[in-house]
Amino acid sequence: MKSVLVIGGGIAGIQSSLDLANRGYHIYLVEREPSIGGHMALLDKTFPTNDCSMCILAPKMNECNAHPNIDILSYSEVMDLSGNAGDFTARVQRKARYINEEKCTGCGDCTAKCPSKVPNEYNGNLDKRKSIFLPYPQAVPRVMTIDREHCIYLTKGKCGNCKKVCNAGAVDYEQKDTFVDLNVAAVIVATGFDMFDPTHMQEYGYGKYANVITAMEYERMICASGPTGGHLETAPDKEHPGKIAFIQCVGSRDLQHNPYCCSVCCMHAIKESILAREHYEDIKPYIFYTDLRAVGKGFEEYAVRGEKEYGIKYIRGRPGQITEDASTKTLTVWYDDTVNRKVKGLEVDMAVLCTSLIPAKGSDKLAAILDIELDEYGLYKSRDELTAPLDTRRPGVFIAGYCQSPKDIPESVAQGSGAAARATEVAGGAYI
Amino acid sequence: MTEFSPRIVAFCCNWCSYVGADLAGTSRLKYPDNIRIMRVMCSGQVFPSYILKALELGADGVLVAGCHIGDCHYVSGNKKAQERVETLLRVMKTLGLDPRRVRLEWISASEGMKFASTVKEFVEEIKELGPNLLGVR
Amino acid sequence: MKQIIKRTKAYYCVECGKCSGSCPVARVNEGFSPRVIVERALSGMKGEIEGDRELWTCLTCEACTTKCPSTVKFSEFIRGMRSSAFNSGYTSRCSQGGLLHSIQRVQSYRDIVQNRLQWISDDLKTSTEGEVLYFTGCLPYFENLFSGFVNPLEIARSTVKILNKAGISPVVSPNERCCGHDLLWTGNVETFQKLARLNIEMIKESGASRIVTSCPECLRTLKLDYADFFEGTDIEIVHISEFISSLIKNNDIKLNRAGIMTYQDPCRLGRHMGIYDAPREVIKSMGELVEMNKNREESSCCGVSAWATCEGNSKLMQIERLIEAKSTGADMLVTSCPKCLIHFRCAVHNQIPVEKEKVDIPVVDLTVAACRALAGE
Amino acid sequence: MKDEPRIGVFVCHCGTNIGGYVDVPSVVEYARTLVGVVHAERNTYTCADDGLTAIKKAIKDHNLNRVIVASCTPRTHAPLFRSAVADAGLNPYLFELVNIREHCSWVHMKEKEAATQKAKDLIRMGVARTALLEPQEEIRISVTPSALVIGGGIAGMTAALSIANQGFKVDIVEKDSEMGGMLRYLNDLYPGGRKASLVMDEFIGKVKNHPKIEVHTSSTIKKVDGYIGNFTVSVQNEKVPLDIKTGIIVVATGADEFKPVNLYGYSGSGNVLTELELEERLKNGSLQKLDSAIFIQCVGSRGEGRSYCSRICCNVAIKNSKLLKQTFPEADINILHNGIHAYGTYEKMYREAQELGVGFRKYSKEKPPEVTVDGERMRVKLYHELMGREIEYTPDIIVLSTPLIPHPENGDLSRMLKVPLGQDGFFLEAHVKLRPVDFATDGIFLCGSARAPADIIESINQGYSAASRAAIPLMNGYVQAEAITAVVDETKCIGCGYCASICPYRAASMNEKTVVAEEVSYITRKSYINPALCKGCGTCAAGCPAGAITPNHFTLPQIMATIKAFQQPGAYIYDRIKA
Repeated sequence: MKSVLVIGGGIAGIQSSLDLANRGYHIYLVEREPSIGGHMALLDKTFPTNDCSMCILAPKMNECNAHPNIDILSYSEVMDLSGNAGDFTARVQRKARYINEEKCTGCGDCTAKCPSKVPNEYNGNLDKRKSIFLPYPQAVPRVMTIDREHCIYLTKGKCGNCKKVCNAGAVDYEQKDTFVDLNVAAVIVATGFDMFDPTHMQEYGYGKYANVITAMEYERMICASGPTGGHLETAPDKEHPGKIAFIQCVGSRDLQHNPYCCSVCCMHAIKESILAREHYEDIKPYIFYTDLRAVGKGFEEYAVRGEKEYGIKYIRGRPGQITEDASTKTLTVWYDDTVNRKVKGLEVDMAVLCTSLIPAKGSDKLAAILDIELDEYGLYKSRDELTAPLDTRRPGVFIAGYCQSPKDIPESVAQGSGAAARATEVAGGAYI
Repeated sequence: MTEFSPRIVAFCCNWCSYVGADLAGTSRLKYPDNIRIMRVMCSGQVFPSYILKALELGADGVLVAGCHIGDCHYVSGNKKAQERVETLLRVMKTLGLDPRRVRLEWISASEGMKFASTVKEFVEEIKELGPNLLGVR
Repeated sequence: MKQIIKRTKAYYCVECGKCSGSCPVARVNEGFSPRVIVERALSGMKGEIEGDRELWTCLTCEACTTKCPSTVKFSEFIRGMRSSAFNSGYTSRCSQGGLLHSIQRVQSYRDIVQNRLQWISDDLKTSTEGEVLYFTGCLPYFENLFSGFVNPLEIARSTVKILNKAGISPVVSPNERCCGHDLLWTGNVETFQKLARLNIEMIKESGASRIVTSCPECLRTLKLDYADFFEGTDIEIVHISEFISSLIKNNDIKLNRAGIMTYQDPCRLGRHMGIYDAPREVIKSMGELVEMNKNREESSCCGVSAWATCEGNSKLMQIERLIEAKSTGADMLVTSCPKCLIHFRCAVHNQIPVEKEKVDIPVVDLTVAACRALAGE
Repeated sequence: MKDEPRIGVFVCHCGTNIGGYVDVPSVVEYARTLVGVVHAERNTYTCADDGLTAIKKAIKDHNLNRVIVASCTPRTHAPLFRSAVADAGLNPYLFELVNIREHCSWVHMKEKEAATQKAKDLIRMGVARTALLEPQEEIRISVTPSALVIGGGIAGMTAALSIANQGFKVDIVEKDSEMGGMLRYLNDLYPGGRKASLVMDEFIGKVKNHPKIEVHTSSTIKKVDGYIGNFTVSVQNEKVPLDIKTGIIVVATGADEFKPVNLYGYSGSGNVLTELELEERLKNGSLQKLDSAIFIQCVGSRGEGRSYCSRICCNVAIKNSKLLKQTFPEADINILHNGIHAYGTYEKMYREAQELGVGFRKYSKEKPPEVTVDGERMRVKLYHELMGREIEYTPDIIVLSTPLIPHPENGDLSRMLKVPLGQDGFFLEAHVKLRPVDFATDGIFLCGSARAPADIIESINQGYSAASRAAIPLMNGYVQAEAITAVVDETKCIGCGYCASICPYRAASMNEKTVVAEEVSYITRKSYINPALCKGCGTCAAGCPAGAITPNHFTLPQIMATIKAFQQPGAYIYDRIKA
């Protein structure tokens, strides 16, 4: 059986893996994080149908897990790639998670007894998780990971609670990073994106004002399984906001930061506004946009519905500054309504920064390892951006999803499939 | 006399509501123990007769739970479920059965909380309605 | 106009409106919008821009420029458009009935003999030639005009005192002219160039290799604009706040505690020149610094620039800023620009539109404060 | 019942996750009392190796023919237990997982008694159901190892090449006399500005020279029969009709440019052009001189009647405006728009146009630009919202950016393929998020502008994507149909057609059958559910007025028995009656 290495377990990588596994290829799905699922696992709903993201993603994650042709190597990273198309050797570092994956049943007894609480990055740090943890209930594989930075035993040699309570005997503090060499015919890179940190864009006060949050944090907050159980909470009294401002293009379409358009944020904000209204009828959502780029199938209609049925107020203008009333924590968004030519301050209870989606951290390192090129934005460069978008300069190494160029979920899925087709062509020897 | 403890059957679709119930479990959300969940592939698979049969046999309440409209794993099964339950409710009224004993809810895979609160509310409501007089208890 | 558009990359404008949304003036003046001015230029409406009074309203404070997603150099664009308007016969409105601009223009005559050194008292050591030159700027004239509510020359005295403390006897030249900042920013490029030439000559004659100034506008103008207009000009100039902070760092001077202070970033020093930390270090060494909500890049403006934009809205902006300063609980509002000082003091000099308690906070120049806090004085 | 049930029940402690809140030993004791249960035991972790071994051993030792594991959610662990059961020689569908963790111990953590009772109830219900479980066969349908691609544009050619490169024969059916689709009419392509003809020739060359691809030009589809793996497509060309047998079908029929007759002075001739007409002039070099040009965006889209954004037109206009500006640097070129949708990295192209001096002026939807054509003289009036006044242009050409619109033939094709069209008239995929190039009907795929307006890169991406999806059944040589499907009892079927009308997968269809009664024979309609297409949702069954449809593995008796078991505490006697 021929093997293919898929790097990145987000929706694009999952799609590549399933497409290839379902036609009889063996897949090594390497994921840096403890669970596959990528950013889609963090979303509440998806536009323009408001499908529940986890509901449609989890079956695919489980399918990967249960598939006899797929080996998920989570918490692992690719360190080297030698050889040529059809016969590569990839060296993968399996980071010590201090858990025997074979033995762990994911029961959670250990988590319950772990005394070390740390900010939960999967919930936008809005709540706490333990040092031995499952990122979220639907995580795949369903095995625990010990966070070596924070584990009391690993850092101070004390505690050991998890080991004591684990009836399966899965906790192994002595575990070391290991390396495995994989022989593969082709490689698909689908490492997705990271979120831009708006802290240093002082004008919006992120990190300074309690009620300025990012869209990803909002997404976790509005999600029923998120840290607030789906409640939108504002400082100081955890009331739900009356008015929310969504601010587009924070760090994107910005020659000082990311010049490109992220392609998804306009729709994302519309969706989040609609969700706000579905949760609380009295919320007034405002979307501050530069151009409302509803360019996908059914998107323009979604945008129109957002306005007509959900009362979204679209304001064409990129705000210049947010100020806060220190006592009430309400915010004033200062903006120029570029249609009416009015510079105004809008008082809101919450401001959501739709931050730029930037190349995944470590993309440059991985590009060097794989000997593929980056483009001017730090995304992976296609061999021919017009006619060979999925190919890289290295034959047999393909790219799919956001890491190739900004795109939404269906486009990522399409490319995930497409890269699988290219990998099959190569593995079958038809590479031209 | 012991307090009335309703017996409730739930039909949960495999893709959303069953997972929502799982999530309630994984999140350790406490809810009343009166409910017994039966897994079906789709809420559209629930014959109206299942519901009536359960009542007939003495169930105090029946919960049918599926994916939100638009989210159905099978495109539109839940819409059919909705039509059918509505029809059944009309029948129940005519039969003199309290339609409040049957509840149709959309519970997604991420709504563990909603699952728990739905059960809680439903049990409370059924407690107010009292035991179902059909069937042998 | 096409050249200005090209030079300032105004063609990149996507009308996102972030400039106007950032603009402190647009918030109080409905008629003003940086974006509209750019859009007019891009739509080819040269005449409409030149004839628009709002062209002169811009403070060129760069609140917009620093964050423009399209990197349009708006302040430069405005400067260019003003110069074009000036050449077409339009002029700015000027505070004090044009008096200040007039004073500046007069200084551009080579043959005038100024009497600008009277403030140098016996306790201050200055030289006529030397390595370090203190560029005093318009402080003597400001003293003449505004002594009713502020003593700008105290800044000059404090500066020299501190320089002396560091063992420097600076050159202070009677032939110094206005740096030309205000004229440059109101479109009068020709006179600016005259002033600049005279100053460059003066500096050369003095033999100084380093210049200290207590005025952020002089700093910007000498460092950036002289170099822009006169190829090969590279003047080494530091702002007094940088100078003091380096003295503190090297333990050359020590400052006594002088209370809780909040700090106003002057637009020229902060956004134009990127100097945010030096003045803060000076403050921290003589007291506690409490920041206003809007600080550093987000700092509000003192409301007037180039003596061209004083109007009702300026006062509004000044009062708001003073309220903000007062609400920090600081004992004083420190600034490091003579003009900020003048404008804030002016704002509360006569009638105040709010209760006095709200804005009742002393406004002090950084150099003056530091000089007062000098240990052993 | 074919065989008396011999059920084994394995109750899992899951460490303390179940054992800590449910009295597992008493549950096991109780399970032993249930009729049909011949073995019950408990395990610390049934999912661990020793647990799985215990199941296999018990199947042998006790001759079990059905297995219940009472532990966690079937969603994660059912496959594991199923394969253990299969290892021991049982049909994997004779296994049931009873969820006493997520649905019981974890939600009743402080009520051990109630939780224990609930666990018993759930196991009793499970036993009732399991007793009636039947083996299911996972049927395989053989697949003809070839593909048929409808449409020879860039998307179709990409799909065909990739499928052929993956080793399968491909037939391309193209209605025009030559391939290339929209590429034939384009001048330069974005991004990069390569000549469309170069790209087209490269692709056509590859297609024509590929030994596994056969091209049928001037050919149209007349009829489609069959289902995944086994389609027969009737193709009509000038010469002879042809029946092509194929395993899968790819729809890549593209789209048309909207001709804005009577809008903005467009008449089809003169100097008011569509983007394609401009491309034509640029291509044949007939545009010799230009002082001024105006582009107007969103002509015929994003409004009443045609509500969608056509996605590509802003980028097309930007590309062409750049080209005009490069050719005629002194020309005054303005794009009048209602939002510039240069999404993704096309933003760069937008910036480049700005650098070249192309003007971008926004118009409002309420007051769109006005065009007057007076012989050679044209005037465009733009109401500039911001300035609150009109700007007038006197361009040499006016270019109208009109949307791509669905082919008029889409309707016929959708009926023949039994795949749906969306409201906008484009083909509708199975799921907008996760199945962008699949149809709900298995074996038929979609790519390019037939789905929604797409540019060259997107069409190529989708072409590969469709090729990948299509190659799965082709490479396997079979499709594994859902084991859990619905079956029709023809004797009960009254031929009403309800099932066929609601089946989202078009698995149910009505066949004509001749029924021979005693005296007469007559023709009636009977439902047939194609196991290759059925996904097992059971929606048809629950609505069948005659009760003629049984959803396997969730049959009426199985569910009724479960309901009954719930209401009959104690040792429930399983239901022996089949419906």
